[in-house]
Amino acid sequence: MSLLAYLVAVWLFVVGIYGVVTSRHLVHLVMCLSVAQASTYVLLLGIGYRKGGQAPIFGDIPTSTPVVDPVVQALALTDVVVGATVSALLLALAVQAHKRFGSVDPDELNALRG
Amino acid sequence: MRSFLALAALGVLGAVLVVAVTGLEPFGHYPGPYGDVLAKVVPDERHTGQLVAATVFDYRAFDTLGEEMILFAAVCGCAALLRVLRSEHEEGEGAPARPVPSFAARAMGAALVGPVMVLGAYVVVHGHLTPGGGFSGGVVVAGALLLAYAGGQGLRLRRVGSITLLEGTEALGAAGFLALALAGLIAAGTLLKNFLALGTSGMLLSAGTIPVGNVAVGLEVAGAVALVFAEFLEQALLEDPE
Amino acid sequence: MALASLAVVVPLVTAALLAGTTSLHARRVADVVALTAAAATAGLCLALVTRSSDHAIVAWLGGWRPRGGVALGIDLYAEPLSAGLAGFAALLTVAGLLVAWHQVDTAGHLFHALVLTFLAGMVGFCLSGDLFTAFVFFELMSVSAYALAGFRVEERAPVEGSLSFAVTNSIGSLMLLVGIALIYGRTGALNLAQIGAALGGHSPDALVAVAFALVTCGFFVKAAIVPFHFWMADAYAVAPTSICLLFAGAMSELGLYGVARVYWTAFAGPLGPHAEALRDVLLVLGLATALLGGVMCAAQRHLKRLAAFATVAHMGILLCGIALLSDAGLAGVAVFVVGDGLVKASLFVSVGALEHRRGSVDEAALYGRGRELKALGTVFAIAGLALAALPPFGPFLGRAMIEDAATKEGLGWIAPILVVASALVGGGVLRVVRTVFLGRGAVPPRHPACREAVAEETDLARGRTPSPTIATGTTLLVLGLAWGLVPGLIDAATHAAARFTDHAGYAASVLRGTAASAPAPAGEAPTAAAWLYGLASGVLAVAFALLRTMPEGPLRALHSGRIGDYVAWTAVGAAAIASVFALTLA
Amino acid sequence: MTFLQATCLVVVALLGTLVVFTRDPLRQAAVTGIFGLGLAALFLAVQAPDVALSQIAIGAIVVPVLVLLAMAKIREHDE
Repeated sequence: MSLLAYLVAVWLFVVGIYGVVTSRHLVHLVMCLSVAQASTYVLLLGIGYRKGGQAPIFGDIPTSTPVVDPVVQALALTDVVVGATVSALLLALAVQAHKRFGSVDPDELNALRG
Repeated sequence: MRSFLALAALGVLGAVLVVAVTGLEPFGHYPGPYGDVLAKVVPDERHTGQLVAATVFDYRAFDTLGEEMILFAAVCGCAALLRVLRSEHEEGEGAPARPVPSFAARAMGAALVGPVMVLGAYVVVHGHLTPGGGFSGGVVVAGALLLAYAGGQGLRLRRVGSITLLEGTEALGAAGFLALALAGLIAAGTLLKNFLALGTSGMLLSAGTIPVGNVAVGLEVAGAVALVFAEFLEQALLEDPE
Repeated sequence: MALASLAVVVPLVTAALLAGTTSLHARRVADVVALTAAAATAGLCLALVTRSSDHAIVAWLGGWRPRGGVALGIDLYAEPLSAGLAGFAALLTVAGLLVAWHQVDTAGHLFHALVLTFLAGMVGFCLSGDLFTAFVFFELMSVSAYALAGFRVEERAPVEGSLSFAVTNSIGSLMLLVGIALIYGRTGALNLAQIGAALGGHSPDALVAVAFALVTCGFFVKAAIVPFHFWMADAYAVAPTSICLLFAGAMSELGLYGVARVYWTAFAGPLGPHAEALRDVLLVLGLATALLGGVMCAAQRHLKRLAAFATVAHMGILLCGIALLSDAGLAGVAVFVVGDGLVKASLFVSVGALEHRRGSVDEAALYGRGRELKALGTVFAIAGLALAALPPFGPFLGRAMIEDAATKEGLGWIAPILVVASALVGGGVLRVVRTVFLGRGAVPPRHPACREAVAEETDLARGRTPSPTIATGTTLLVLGLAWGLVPGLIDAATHAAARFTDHAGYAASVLRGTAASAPAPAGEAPTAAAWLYGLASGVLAVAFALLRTMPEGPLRALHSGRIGDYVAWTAVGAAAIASVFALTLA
Repeated sequence: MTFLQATCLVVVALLGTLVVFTRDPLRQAAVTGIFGLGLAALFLAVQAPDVALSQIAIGAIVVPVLVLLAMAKIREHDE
């Protein structure tokens, strides 16, 4: 049970990449990539969690209360933004691919090989 | 063939990762020390109880600087990749009009714009006190702009010049955060160093540069997200070259 | 102190200003402003190199110094090798912007803004003393690079190349991030020196080995190490010339720099006892990359892809140098990066000039059509010989130092393999001289990827090559040749490498602020054997250039151009490296 | 680990799998939105409200809107 969070992270990572490999639609591929990206959020927040810890905001709670790690949350925030920006760029490329190739099947983009 | 190869490889990779994560402390036993040290020193040193905001905008502000610039680069990239080429042209006058939203939908949209915008701004300026801050708030503000569009008030983005305005807002936000970083260098001798009075913890105007950073990030994110929305919308309205 | 911060911030501020004024259409103003910013960054980095020649410069951003061995904030760490690499990237950026002077479509000032964010990403990555900050700036570099690779969206190939690039490299970044998370879970630290201190003294377990494997794989994707290399030819073949030279001369090298940086600051302590096993794995990967890159390079008919596979081959040679895990090997790598980077950049500029003059990058279509372009042909020929590591030019010196270092470690047998790899690369380039510029010998078959119509990158339709391009290409080549003759270079590089690998000194200067007294070993000039190897690879390259066809086997079919295949190979590589590391290093 | 956290984790794993195996992009956009909300719930359950808010902003607003806009462009010729 104590491993569940980490196992879920590993699963999301693996299944996301599997989705990228087998994808037949660029937009679908981007979403699969974001699933794999989500594994890093789960892993980071899982690592920084402390049993019984409060959210790391001393507003209404005294500063002696045990809190969960604020650092992983800062990292996850950055990570969320990075994931979103990459998704946006890839979607822009998918739109262009559709214009140039008339297809969004990654296997039908065939201007380059060898 | 390819999926079998991938299945086998990912199976092995997954197994190795499972072995690796068993070496981590069990869930719920954060080992420290980084987060614990911050939890101890932030309330006194930064006059704020929002540890995440203090981490994001002060102790690890350089990461945030990089993150904002990633966002900035991605927006420049989207704008470049989706730029309207000479070979393409906007829908002519005779093109079929897009369906006009019903009056009720437009009224709903218009009525929501103000409150959503206020909510976004509120989230931005309270980032050093409550969860949220520049990033979430900025997206909410961009969402309000999208609502304004859905309400049928902002058609023809390029012609109205709103894209230029959004570009300006985005660049201003990015430049604002950079300026804040440089101000630390000029006023306090070190990049990103706090140079404002820390005030009383819990007040709106406290925690030195943290709320200023939140506002700059909020501006940039709102401009960036709205700009990306606008670029994609414009593409959806373009005719393809045949 | 402020120098390091400014080296990152100057290009960023300029980028924001340029993007904010993108509708003003003052093209030359944008050119000049961007060039000034890049040159200023280069100046700042070179100032860092000289200032840090005695002891490293550590800048704690926000003024948060470590307390009791725990880093609260983020530091920038400048020493000759890291600042030098950042400065080299900035110099190549200046060259790239000069080549772009006559590029027609820059989408307002977005092109310039992206080039500058790309530069800031590279500089920030080089100077970062924090693992997560390194990741952030790595991403800044990557995101800018995806957009720049696909910049010519009006064509089909750039869109496809940029997609392959972005998808495979995003997966690389994910692996890097998972590795960072695992390390944080073990040490509770992100500062490299603090991670090294926390990991040192414990024997490594599966967690440490796998975390290091994932970080390494993430960097290897960027460095195009086999089997993560597939995206590279696709991305380099489609990017504007101005960007290609930055990709090949700086970005790929940064991937290997990442591996070296992370190993010597954080992992050299715990993994030290297993250095032999690590060396074997890295050597196998390096040699495979060098040979595959060489064979694919020689088999190419598409000139930009040819230059891209030359980059792959040289990444393999560089990895071999790092794999030695010795000061001498790393010194050779540092020398090779600059010499080879300059020559390769000049090769990309020359290919761009040829494309501009003759409207094609297909060797078959260009057969004999370069006879009048004598100057360009000469540049190609000299670049080919230099890339084959013919003495006494820059690439030769670097490779010779790597070979001598290998011999010193009892691994002299890798030298002939490196000779073959260099000779294949040089032979490929020299064959182009034979077919295109001399019009002699067998006509190569057409390449499927060349049928794409080549759009004009510049506004001077098929006329003379723009003079900034000529000047830049020639200067790059001359600098690359002269690099091998710089007096005192070997000693300086060896000293810098010794500083770089001194992990105890690194930790002391970061966590305790003590100026580490670095050992100053003297370098050794290339041995007679290295000179012979250099001559041999030059001769071999000429021989390869005269061959009718090059053996390529089934390798070509593997480079299918399909994103799914590339990602599958990435997964295979990651699975293999992670399991081997888990079995041998833990 | 609390019951809430375990539930969120399992739901997130299932939804992530569902995203990958939903091959129709429009339907997938909807599933992705729900997956994003599931992640946000998980983040709240592990005391990370800041990340949860960002995740809602990204996972429920930005990415689905972008996907729908991209699909609007892509589908216009397939019909």
